[in-house]
Amino acid sequence: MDIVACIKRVPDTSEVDVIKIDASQKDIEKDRLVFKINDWDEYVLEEAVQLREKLGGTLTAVTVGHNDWDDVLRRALAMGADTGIRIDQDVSAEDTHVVAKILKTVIQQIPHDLVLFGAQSEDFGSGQLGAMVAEMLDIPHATLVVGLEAEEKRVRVNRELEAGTLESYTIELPALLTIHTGINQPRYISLGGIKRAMKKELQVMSLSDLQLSPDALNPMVRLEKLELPPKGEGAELITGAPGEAAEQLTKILKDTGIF
Amino acid sequence: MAVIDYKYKDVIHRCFRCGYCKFPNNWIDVNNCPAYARFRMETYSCGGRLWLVRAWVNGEIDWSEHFAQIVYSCTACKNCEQQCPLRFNVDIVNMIVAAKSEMVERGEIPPSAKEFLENVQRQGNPYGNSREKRGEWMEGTGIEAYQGQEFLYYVGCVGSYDTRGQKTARVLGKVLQKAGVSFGVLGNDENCDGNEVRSLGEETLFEMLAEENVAQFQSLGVQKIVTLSPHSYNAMKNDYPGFNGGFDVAHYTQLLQSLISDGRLDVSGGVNATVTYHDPCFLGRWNEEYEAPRNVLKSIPGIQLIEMERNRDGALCCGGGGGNFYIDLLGGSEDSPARRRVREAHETGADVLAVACPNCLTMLEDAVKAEELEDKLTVKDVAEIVGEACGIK
Amino acid sequence: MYELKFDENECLSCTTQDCLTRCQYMDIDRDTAKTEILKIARGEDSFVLHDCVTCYACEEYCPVNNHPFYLIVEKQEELNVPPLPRPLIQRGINVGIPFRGEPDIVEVSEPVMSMGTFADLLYLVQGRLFEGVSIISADPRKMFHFFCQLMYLHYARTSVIKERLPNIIETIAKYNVKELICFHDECYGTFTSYAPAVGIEVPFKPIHLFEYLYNRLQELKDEIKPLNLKVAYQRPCSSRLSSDKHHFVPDIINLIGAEYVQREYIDENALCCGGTIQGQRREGSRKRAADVQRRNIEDMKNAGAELCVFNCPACWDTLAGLVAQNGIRPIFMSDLCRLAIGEKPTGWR
Amino acid sequence: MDSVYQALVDIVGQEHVSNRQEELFIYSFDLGTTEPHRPDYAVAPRTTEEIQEIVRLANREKVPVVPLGGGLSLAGLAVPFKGGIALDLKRMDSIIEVNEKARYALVECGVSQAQMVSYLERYHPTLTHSEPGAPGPATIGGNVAIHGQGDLAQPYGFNSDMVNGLEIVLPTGEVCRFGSCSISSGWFTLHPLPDLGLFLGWSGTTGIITKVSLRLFPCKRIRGVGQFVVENEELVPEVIHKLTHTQMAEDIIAYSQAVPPFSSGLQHFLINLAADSEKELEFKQEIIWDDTLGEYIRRGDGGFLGFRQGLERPVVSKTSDWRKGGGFEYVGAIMPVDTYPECYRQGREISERHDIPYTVLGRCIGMAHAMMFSWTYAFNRADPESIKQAREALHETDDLALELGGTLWKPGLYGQKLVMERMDPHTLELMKKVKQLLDPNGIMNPGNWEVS
Repeated sequence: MDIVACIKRVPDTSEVDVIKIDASQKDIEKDRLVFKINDWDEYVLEEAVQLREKLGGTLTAVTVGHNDWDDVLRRALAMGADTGIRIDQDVSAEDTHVVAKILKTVIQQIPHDLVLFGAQSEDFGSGQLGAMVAEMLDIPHATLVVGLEAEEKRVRVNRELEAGTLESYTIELPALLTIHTGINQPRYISLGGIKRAMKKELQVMSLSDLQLSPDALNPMVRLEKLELPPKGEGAELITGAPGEAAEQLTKILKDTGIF
Repeated sequence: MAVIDYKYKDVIHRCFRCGYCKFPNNWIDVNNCPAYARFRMETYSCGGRLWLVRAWVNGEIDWSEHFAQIVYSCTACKNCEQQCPLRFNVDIVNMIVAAKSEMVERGEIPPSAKEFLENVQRQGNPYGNSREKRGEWMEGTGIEAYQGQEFLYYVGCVGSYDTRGQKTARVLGKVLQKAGVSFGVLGNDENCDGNEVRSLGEETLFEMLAEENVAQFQSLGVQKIVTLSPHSYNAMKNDYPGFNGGFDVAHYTQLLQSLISDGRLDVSGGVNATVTYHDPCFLGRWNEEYEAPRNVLKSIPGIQLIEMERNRDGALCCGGGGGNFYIDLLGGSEDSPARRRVREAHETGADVLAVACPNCLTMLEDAVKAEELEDKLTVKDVAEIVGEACGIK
Repeated sequence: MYELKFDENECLSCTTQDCLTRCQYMDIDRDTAKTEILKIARGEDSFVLHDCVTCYACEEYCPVNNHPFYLIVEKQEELNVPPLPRPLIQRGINVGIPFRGEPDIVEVSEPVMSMGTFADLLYLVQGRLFEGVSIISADPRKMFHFFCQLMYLHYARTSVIKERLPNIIETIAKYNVKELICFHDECYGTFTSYAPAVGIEVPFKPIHLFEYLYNRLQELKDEIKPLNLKVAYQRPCSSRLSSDKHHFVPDIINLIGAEYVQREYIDENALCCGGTIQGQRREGSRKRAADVQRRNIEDMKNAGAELCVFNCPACWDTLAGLVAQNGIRPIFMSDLCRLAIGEKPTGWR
Repeated sequence: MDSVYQALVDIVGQEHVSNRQEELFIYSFDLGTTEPHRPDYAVAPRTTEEIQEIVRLANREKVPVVPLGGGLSLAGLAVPFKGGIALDLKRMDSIIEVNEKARYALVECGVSQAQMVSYLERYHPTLTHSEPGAPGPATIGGNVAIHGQGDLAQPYGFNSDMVNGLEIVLPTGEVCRFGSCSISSGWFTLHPLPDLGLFLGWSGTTGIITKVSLRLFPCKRIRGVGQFVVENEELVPEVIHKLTHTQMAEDIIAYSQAVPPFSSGLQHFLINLAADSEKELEFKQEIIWDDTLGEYIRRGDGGFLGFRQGLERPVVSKTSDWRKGGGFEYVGAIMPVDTYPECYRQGREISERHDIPYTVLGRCIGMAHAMMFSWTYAFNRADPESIKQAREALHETDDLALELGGTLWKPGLYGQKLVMERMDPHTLELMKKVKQLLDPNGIMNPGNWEVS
C-alpha cells in the first residue's frame, strides 16, 4: 500500500505567554520561538509507519514551507518514511485553500492509495485542509479517525463523535483520512535516529516544478489581524493549605450554583 | 526480536540473583533498592531486572510497556553496585542504561520518559517550559550574568524551573553573594546538563548537550564551576572531560565547606534544629562525597546532626534518580522510596530533613505532605539552612 | 646449579659472632654461637636450625655479609629440619605457581614499578607521588609471574627459589627496563642480596620504594604540610636484606615533619610481626608469636606512637588489626607520604 | 477476564499480583540447574489472612500454590512445575517480638537472614541466631522449611531444631499453631504436643509456614574464626572428634577446593570461637590450638593459619562467578563424619570428570553427630553444555551420597526419587497418607515429594 502523509511544523505553544504578535499584526514573532511537528501529525506518522510495516508499499511525507521546515521531514524519515518532499513556499500567511491546491498537485504526482492528514493543526486549527484536498483529488475521505484497519483495497475506520460516540465506515481506496490523537502511541524519535535521517535525501520542489504560478493560487480568505486574547477578569487565586483551599473551592462551586 | 548488539551480552548472565543488591551495607532493611522497595516483586529487584534484560536480549521475552517500566524504574542510585559481591558489579547500572538505550533507539520507552526526552530536545529541560523562562528564578536577586567571574554557578533544570528548586537556587545565590564569591550564571542561555538524559538511555542527546555546554563554557572562558545539583556535578565532573571539557567542578556543599572553614562565610547566626541528612546518590555513592554537607551542617551553631539508620553509601535513594523525579514510575504508594525515606527520617526524631539536591528536595517534600508530617518534619536544602544561619530569608 | 657464596673462614676469623649473639629469639653466647654456626656450615645438625624463627635479622647482623641466614635455611632443607608443618609448606609452595595464563608483556616507559604479588594493593599506588609511573604486575590473576619467591626462606626451600627465580627475572627482563622500582622490599632484597649471593644474574637496577618516595617528596617539597605526628615503624624481615636503604625510613618521616619515635625495638632491634612464627612446628609457637606482638605493640605505645607505618603487606595482615585495637593508626608508607602532601590516603581505614 | 486473577487482585490488591510475562518469567526460575516452569500468577501477600484467602481460592479452583522465600534453595524447590500461583512471601517481613530473657525471636516467615542478623546486632547485641551459609536474602521461613543449618550447628544442630513455635496455614486454608503458642501467648517451646512435626523440612508441600519462633543464643563480645589445615583427608574425622570434645567451638567446617590452586588437595578447617573477654578467648585458643591440635602441629601434619577476630558474613554467591557464568548448585547431604575422606575423594573425582573445579565442604552438626556435606558445581548460565555437565555431576553426587550411607538434604526431584525408592515402604505410605490428609487436592508445591 502506498501512503502519503502530509505534516506540518508549528511553534511550541505549551506556554502561551511566550507568543507575541509582530509588527505586521498578521503573524507572531518567531525568531526566539521553538518549533516542533504538529501534535496530530505525530499520530499520522506513527499510523502510517505501522501500516507500512504491516502491508509494505511506500510511505512519502510531504510538507509545504521554507527550508527550516526540513526538520519535520527528518523526523518522518527517522520514523520510517521512505521519501520526504518539501514544497519550498512560505504559506504561513496563506489560507487553507492555497495550501490544499499545492498539496493536491504534489499528491497527484506520487503513488497514493491512502493519504493521511492530521485532524487539525495546533496553530491555526481550521481542520479543513484534509477534507479540501480529498475533494480536489476527488477521493473519499473520513475525518477525526481514531481507529483504522487496512486491507489491500479498503480501510475500516472509526470516527469519534460527540461524547465519544464511535462511527464505523468501510472506505474503498484510494482514500484520505484525517487522524485524531489517541489512535496510537507515537514512538520516541531518538536524536541518533534523526541524525541518521540527515543522510537521507530530501526532495525539494518549487511551485514552478509543479507548474503552479503564485497568482494562480488566489486565496479565498485573507488574514486581517492577529491579536492575543485580552486578560480575563475576575480570576480568583485560591491560596492556603491544601485542606483549606479545597474548602474554599467547594464553597465557591456551591455558591455559584455549579453544584 | 532479539537485541543483536547489546553491549553487555557477555557479562549480564553473570548475575546470580543472590539479592544482596536489595540491602544497604548494614543489612538493616531489605528495601534499599528503590524499585524493589516500591513493588516488592522479584522483577523489580536489580537481579530480576538484569535477568529480564537478558531474556529480552536473547529474545525469550518481548518488549512490553510493563517491561519498559521495570527497566526505567531503576533510579541509577548505585546501591546495587555497592552491595553486589561479584566482580562485574561496576557495570550493573551501565547494563540497565544500555538496555534503555536499546529501547530509545527503537522508540519504545514509557510515555513519560518520551515526554521527558522530547521536552529536553525542544526546550532543554524536562518540563517542556520555554527556554525563554529559564532565567526567571533569579529575578530581583541581583545575580550577574557570567562574564569571566571566578565561578560559573550552574543551576540546572530543577533549580531553574521547579518552584521549590528556584527558591533554593536563589538562596544559594544570595549565600554566595554574602560570602563575596565572584560568580555568574547563564540565565536563559543555560542548557540541560544531560545527566538524566544519559541515565534515560538517550546517549546521542546527551552527547549533543555535553558538546554544546562544553563549547559554551569554553567560549565564555569558564574554568571553575559550582553546581546546585549533584546531577550536574556528576555529569560535568565525570563525563564532560570525555568531551574535552576539563573544568574544576565543585558541588556547592564543597564550596560552602571551604568558605566556612576559611571564615569567608559567617554562620554564627546559627539555627536551632535537630537535623538528619539525606545523602543524594549523585553526590554520595556516585562521587563519594559524604562529609562536606555534614561538615557544613556541623559548623552551624545550634544544629544537632543525627543519622538515619541508612546513611552515606547505605542511604536509600529518594526515588528521583534516572529521571524518575519527572517520569515518576515509583510514586503513588506508601511504599514509594521517598515516603519510606521520610518515615525513616521522622523516626530519628529530627525536625529537619536536610538535602543537598533539588531533586531529592522536591521528592521528599512531596512525600512529607503525603505522609502528613508537615508540622513534624520540614525538608530543607543545606543551602537554605546555611542561608538562615547567615540571616538570609 | 646456583651455589650460595658462604665462606667458613669468615666465621672462623669473626670476632663478634653477631649473627647469633644478637638474635632476639635465641639466647646464645659468643662461644656457642661460633661452634653452632660452624656446625651448620659443615652440614651438622644444630639446635639453631630447629629454633630459628626465620626473621632474616642475622643476615643484617653479620659484620662481613657472609649470609648466615641463607646458610641456615639451606641447611634446614638439606637436613630436613622444616620450621613449618608440611601442609603449610605445601600451601606455600603452591601459592607461587602462576595460573590463569601467561602475563601479557606490554610497552612500558620508565619509571617502572613492579607490584610483585600485591596487585590487589594497586590502590596504594595513586596520586602525585606516582604520577607517570608504569606498573608491572597489575593483574591479580597473573601476579605470580612476578613473585620474587624469597618467601620460601621461611619454608626452608631455597631449592624452590633457585629453581623459579631465574624465570621470574626473565619475565621481568622482557620489559627491557633499566631500573625497576620494587613495591615490596622483599623483591628488592631478592634482586640486590639473594640473587648475587647465589650467583643469579639480574639484568636491571632495582630501586627501593622508600628511596623512590623520598626523592619524589623532595620534588614535591613545597606541597608538604608538616604532619606533627609521632610515628612508629614496623620493620619487616625482608628489610634486613637492604639495611643500606633503611635510613630512608627516618629520612622520609623527618622530611614530612613527623617524629620517628625512639623505642626499644627499633632499627636493628626491630621485632618480627609474628606472622611466620605463629605457624611454626616448634612447641609454643603460637604463644611466642603472640608474645612478640604484645611486646612490640606495648613498645610502640610506650613511645607514644600515634601511627604505625607499614612497609610489608604481610606484616600489615598480621599486625594492623592489633595495632588499631591498641589505638595506634596503621598506615602504609606511601599513604603516609600522600597524607603529607595533602592527599587523601587510599588505605586509610 | 481471568476470574482467578481477579479474585487474587481482590485479595492482595492490583500491585501485588501479576499474570504478565515479566513476573511469570522471573518466577519460573530457580538459580540452579533446574529447568524453568512458568507459574500462571505471581502473588506477594502481606498477611496470614491474605494467604488463607489465596489458599482457599486455590483449593476451589484446583490451582497449585508454590510458596517461596528467598527462592535460593538452588534445588528447584520453588519452581512451579505444574504452574499455578508463585507465592512470594518476602513481604511477610515483620520481626514481631524478641524476648531477651527467654532468648527467642518471633518473626514472620519472610524475614531475611540478613535482616535478622542486622536487627539483633543493632537492638539485641547479646543475642544471635544460627545464620545459614546462604546469601543474606534467604528467609527464616524458607530455611526451616528445608531443615537448614547455620553457623551454630555444632553446638545446637539444625535450624529446624531451634524452632520454638510455628504458625501454619494449612493447604485447606485453616491456621494452626504448634507449641506453647497454641496454648499460651508465649512462643518459648515447640515441644511437647501439640508438636506434630508435619511441616518442618517438607518444603512447603504440607502447608505454608507464616510465623516462626526462633531460638536465639548468647552472642559473645568477641567472635572470630581460626584456620587449621592438614594434608591427609583421613585425619579430618578424628580432628573433628577432638575439636567437638572441647565443646568450645561455635562452628566447625572442613573444606577443600580446587580454587585457589594453593589450597587444592589440602583439607582446611574453619573453627569459630567466641568469648566475652581476651582472657576467655586466649583460654579457648590455648585449649584448641595448643592442647588439642598441638600434636598435629609438632608432628608437622597440621598447620595453624591464624585466628581473625570478627565473623565474615557468608557470600556464597561468589561461587557463582567462578566460571564467570552466574550459576552454581550443590548437593547437600547429611553424612556420618567418618565418611569425610570418601566424600572428598569421590566428590573430587566426579568434579574432575565433569571438568568443574571441585569444592567440597562438611559442616559439623551437633557433637559430630553428623555433618552437612556439600559438593558444589559451578556452571556458566550462558553455556548449556556446562549446565548439562553440572546437572549430571549433581545426579551422580546424589547417588554417591546415598551409597556412602548418607541421606539427602533438601533434594531436588531427582534426589527425592532416590530417597523415596530407598525409604522403607511403611514410612513412605505414612508420608503419602499425611500428604493426602493435609492436602486433599494436591495443590501444595506439587511435583515435590509426591509418593506415587
